[in-house]
Amino acid sequence: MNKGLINPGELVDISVNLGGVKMKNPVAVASGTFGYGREYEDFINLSSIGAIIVKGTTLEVRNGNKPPRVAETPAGMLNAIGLENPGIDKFLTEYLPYLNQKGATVIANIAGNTIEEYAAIASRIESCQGIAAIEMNISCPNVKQGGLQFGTNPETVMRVVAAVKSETSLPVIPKLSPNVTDIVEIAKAAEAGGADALAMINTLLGMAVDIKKRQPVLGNIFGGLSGPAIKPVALRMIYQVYKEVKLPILGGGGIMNYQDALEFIMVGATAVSIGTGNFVNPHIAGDVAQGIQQYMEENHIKNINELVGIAVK
Amino acid sequence: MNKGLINPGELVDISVNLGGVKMKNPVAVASGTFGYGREYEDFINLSSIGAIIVKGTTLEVRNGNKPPRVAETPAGMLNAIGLENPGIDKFLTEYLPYLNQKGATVIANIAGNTIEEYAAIASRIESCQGIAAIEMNISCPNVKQGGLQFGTNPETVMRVVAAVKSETSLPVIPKLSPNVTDIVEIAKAAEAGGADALAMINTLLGMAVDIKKRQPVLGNIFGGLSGPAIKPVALRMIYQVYKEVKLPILGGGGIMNYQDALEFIMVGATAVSIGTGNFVNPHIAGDVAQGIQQYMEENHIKNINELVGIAVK
Amino acid sequence: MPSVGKGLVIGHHQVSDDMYEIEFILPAMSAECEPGQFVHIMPDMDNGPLLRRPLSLYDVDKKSGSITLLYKVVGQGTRLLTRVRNKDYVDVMGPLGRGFSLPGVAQNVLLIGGGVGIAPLIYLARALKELGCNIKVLYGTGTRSELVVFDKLRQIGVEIMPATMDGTVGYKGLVTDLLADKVNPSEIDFIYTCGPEPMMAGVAQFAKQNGIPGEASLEEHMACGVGACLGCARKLKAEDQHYIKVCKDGPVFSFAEIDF
Amino acid sequence: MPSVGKGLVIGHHQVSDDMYEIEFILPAMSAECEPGQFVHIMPDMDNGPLLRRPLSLYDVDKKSGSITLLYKVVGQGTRLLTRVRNKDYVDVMGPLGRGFSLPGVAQNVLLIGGGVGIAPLIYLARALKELGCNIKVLYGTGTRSELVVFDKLRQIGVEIMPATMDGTVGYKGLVTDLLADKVNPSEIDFIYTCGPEPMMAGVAQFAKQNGIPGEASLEEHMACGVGACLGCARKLKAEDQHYIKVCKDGPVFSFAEIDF
Ligand SMILES: Cc1cc2nc3c(=O)[nH]c(=O)nc-3n(C[C@H](O)[C@H](O)[C@H](O)COP(=O)(O)OP(=O)(O)OC[C@H]3O[C@@H](n4cnc5c(N)ncnc54)[C@H](O)[C@@H]3O)c2cc1C
Ligand SMILES: Cc1cc2nc3c(=O)[nH]c(=O)nc-3n(C[C@H](O)[C@H](O)[C@H](O)COP(=O)(O)OP(=O)(O)OC[C@H]3O[C@@H](n4cnc5c(N)ncnc54)[C@H](O)[C@@H]3O)c2cc1C
Ligand SMILES: Cc1cc2nc3c(=O)[nH]c(=O)nc-3n(C[C@H](O)[C@H](O)[C@H](O)COP(=O)(O)O)c2cc1C
Ligand SMILES: Cc1cc2nc3c(=O)[nH]c(=O)nc-3n(C[C@H](O)[C@H](O)[C@H](O)COP(=O)(O)O)c2cc1C
Ligand code: FES
Ligand code: FES
Repeated sequence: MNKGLINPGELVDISVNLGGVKMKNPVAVASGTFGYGREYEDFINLSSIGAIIVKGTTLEVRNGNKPPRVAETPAGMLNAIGLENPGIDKFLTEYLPYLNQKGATVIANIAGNTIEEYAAIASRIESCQGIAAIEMNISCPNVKQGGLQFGTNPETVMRVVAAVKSETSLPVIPKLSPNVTDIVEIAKAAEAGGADALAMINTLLGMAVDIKKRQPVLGNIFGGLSGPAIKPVALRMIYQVYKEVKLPILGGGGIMNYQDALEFIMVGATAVSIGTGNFVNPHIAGDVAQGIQQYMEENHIKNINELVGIAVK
Repeated sequence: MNKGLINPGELVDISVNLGGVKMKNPVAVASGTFGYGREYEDFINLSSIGAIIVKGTTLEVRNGNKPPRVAETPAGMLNAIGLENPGIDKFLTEYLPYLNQKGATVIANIAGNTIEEYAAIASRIESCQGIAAIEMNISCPNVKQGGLQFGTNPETVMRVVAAVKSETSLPVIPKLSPNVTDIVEIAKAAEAGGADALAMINTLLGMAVDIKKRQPVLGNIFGGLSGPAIKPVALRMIYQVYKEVKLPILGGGGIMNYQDALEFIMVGATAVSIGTGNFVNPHIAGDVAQGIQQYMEENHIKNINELVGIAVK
Repeated sequence: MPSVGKGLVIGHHQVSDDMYEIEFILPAMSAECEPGQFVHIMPDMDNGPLLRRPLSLYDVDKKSGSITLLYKVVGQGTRLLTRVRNKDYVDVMGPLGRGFSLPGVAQNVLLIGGGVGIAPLIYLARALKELGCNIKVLYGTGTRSELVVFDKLRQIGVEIMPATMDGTVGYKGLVTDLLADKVNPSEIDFIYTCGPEPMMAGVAQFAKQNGIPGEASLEEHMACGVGACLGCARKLKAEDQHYIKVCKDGPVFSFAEIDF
Repeated sequence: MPSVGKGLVIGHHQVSDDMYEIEFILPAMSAECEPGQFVHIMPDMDNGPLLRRPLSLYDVDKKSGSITLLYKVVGQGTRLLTRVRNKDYVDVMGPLGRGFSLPGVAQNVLLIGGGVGIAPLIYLARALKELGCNIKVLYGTGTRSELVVFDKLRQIGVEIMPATMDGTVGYKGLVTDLLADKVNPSEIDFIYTCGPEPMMAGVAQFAKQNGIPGEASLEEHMACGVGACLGCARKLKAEDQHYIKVCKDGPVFSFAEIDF
């Protein structure tokens, strides 16, 4: 970097608008990796984070999958938490107020078994204050479609997004599953359903084997692969979608430092999300935001939007 | 491991039959990572390898993609070689005889732009001696289908496999692309087309960004992700296919040691292939075969087939 | 309050075939440490495995601001940790979790450790000693050379009863057999245990049968270590609906809470 | 014949801000080494990056069976390599590639190195000296402290003309300017060069203009290092259809083959 040219007085703007969500910086923490915020309060100032996307929340309480639920893999990890959560009502009454009081920018993450469930959760959220947007996890098995994920069928994606949109005035951000043949088709379906932004990517479906026990490591057999291992796939999908779809993108998958975040921004992400990285460095969100700001100062980039998609040909 | 129980005199059988291909041990080297064998002759005895799957070969000579063609990623690498190869005729007359003379078990790997090209290559091979099987790389863009990969459409998969089968008496092993929503559907299509075995997985489509240059690292923008990073995805797909499809599986993706190979065997692979691992350890194929043999001796497993699919529930 | 920081390594040495002791300086963290809590450590800041590794507080010196860990080399992370040298920095998060409960008044306590499970019982013993407790430690390993903490225990001043599987020192056999054979339940007010699950199960059974309260320290694979990922889930009793999180709700639980 | 093996490190030290010299013993490999070839090295056998790193033969002592490399720390792999200690083993594959061609009779040769590109020219100088050549070395770096190979060059007994960008020693400016300013083309039979591409381009241009034959050592990102992966492809001339492989067809190419 151009150390010689640093001008610390120079003002750079790292705030972004992600489809209606005003973020003070482009770095969010990803759903399921930051609990409900409180778990990390001793390590990072919650109000300084671009957005806190809370743990995936369903209509009713869920107990989650049987352990083991996590396993390490080369440059990655598998998780099969199984959406353990207290249910939307308890989230709104017991967890949200704390985050609001701390001044955090909160994005809810919702999941359901049916389109009706998604809509029902959205309408409960609509009746509350203090949530900046709804992220829709559409990588859950769709009961009505025989367990195939919502996120893998364009028609279903469009319908579930539209159903949520009709229940809320908040920005709606479907989170795309990477386990598909054609991510652009899915992104277009989400756009057609009325999405305000896209979050990508969720985890790749994977597994690990315990060769001593001669059985899968995870209690659930399969789990979601996250961490640096999946970064190349995430970047590719965001690149593809950025070229074809106009919606702003919340990009993530394996971000461990500000350089990784810049890769995502350069292929078209307006903001980034950090998941597994929180487990390694509990104040990573702040470090990455600061790194981006410093990079911009050193490279005389006044507005972060100048960088968004700059590597896309 | 049960060191106390080792009985070095005990005979274990690690030879396998992969859909008609007799392999002296279950460890093959993967296409595109071992050249035409000669490149590694100083490092490993070519006749000791379970099977050498040679570089992907097309009807005509191809010059390949513009550099940079390779990039390292966390626990993985991206390649965009672009199927550089001398064409099927030159392979058969100039490269194959050397491998035969060395006593290697050779599997050809073929690729084409159209179904007719695949069939034409298969028929050229049919007229030659010294090839044990044909592996079909169906992850190439299908010109007739507007560039979508052959391997992502079940109908096309069935037809291209059937076309090759009709031109050859050799075992035919389609190599499945992991960049699909439903790998089982593709595997079943390959089975319907008459495949004798399945090879899985090929690389995941990915990319990397050079943040200094603010452009993609690879000359081709996208490349194939290989190495340990993709192992969890490979294991999961093989597990899924093993449960639903009867064909023997040649499994690979990130194998770096015999423990990794055992994971693949336990989720249903009859044999394994090593790609990127050759670059790290040029005699890895021998090391892995030996490690499997020792594991079997120590665990009193007489026939490797006892382990195939043992972790599948 | 837990924190994350870089500890300056001031001592690191092998104490048995596969066990090491590492001591580092982190005054702010050290000041917060309670017996039974753990730290989440990065074996290598630049390379190596992705996730942190949970290791119990083995000894803490709040005066010098140091924390000592005792670890067994079992895989990639602990193997990498052995490479850390004096004057290097290790990246540590902690203290985390809910530790052992300490008695309000001096009691007769029994500490039962198996293998590297002895680690958290050392710092615990130090704390109990300060409270004036009368401490007996049963410590089981495979063989004499694995009994690594004698010096610490002697220095703290506790009664030690070793058990080795091969009888090279102390009782020959399982530490749970030693417990059944040699301990008079009526002399014990509270039991603390850490070690392999079958051992802790045996200890808990003994405690329940004799109406002695006590606590055990559990292990589960972890990602975050702070209750955020819900990865280290476990049912304490078979009939439970709810999964507790070992990192946040534990790692220490009372015998009454757990069915092994 | 190339091989793969573990070399016992007998020397490893920092020679400038960001450059290190590492020497290891591998007699069988050492015996095969020709100037201009390279080895493919694993910075860390257990961890660290996936792929090997190509490094030129900097010096080779066939009598003691040692190989020495000179490397600059640029990224994860070279950073990890710095941690290797004396008596450790490094995992090395080599010698690989096509090296410099050596003259049949003693000649007046000019060696031009820039930065860490000086590395392969040292072992080359040693070989040329044995052939009785008259050797002049132009060596350009940013500043005095980066001129790290003087001792080796003096020991071999060659004429050295340094150039530094800041003029702290020798010619002030680019080594290509030094070449144009101070070298009489008619006194040179052959030129060897290694360094940044713009520098080598300048050297090749000078050579062609003056009808002097010569060779340059190229770099390209590599996976296998042996011609198997087709990763290190490069067109030598813009109009070429075919891509050469730097690892197998090179890394050394004649000026006649390359258009920079
Ligand atoms: C609260 C707690 C306290 C602990 N205290 C100690 C201690 O003081 N001394 C000590 O030697 N060990 C202790 N352990 C176990 C220690 O965490 C593991 O031995 C260590 O994580 C193994 O890492 P590895 O990379 O060497 O092994 P690998 O097997 O390569 O690790 C692979 C993955 O599995 C996890 N893992 C493997 N074994 C365990 C285990 N037993 N418990 C939890 N996670 C595991 C690792 O953290 C890693 O994520 C403790 C575990 C817990 C949960
Ligand atoms: C034939 C040949 C000889 C070389 N000889 C020397 C030498 O004697 N001394 C020396 O200091 N350097 C030499 N280099 C360059 C050296 O290989 C790179 O500096 C080194 O690979 C960087 O690795 P890294 O992990 O530190 O950097 P990173 O940037 O983290 O490496 C990332 C990836 O890019 C590759 N890479 C990065 N830079 C280069 C480069 N310039 N050339 C090839 N691959 C690169 C790495 O191998 C790795 O795969 C040589 C390169 C080649 C091709
Ligand atoms: C332990 C864990 C739990 C997760 N839970 C959720 C969830 O509840 N809802 C969701 O949409 N994504 C969930 N994710 C996915 C992450 O939000 C993120 O998309 C993914 O991990 C990729 O980013 P990363 O590589 O930075 O972790 C979870 C990931 C992890 C590791
Ligand atoms: C440099 C390189 C070139 C490859 N070329 C081919 C090819 O020509 N045909 C093919 O079917 N697969 C090709 N592959 C894919 C490998 O055969 C293998 O399926 C993949 O790399 C996953 O295995 P690995 O993780 O062990 O490398 C190539 C892989 C690499 C790394
Ligand atoms: S390790 Fe994340 S909740 Fe316990
Ligand atoms: S690095 Fe593989 S061909 Fe050159």
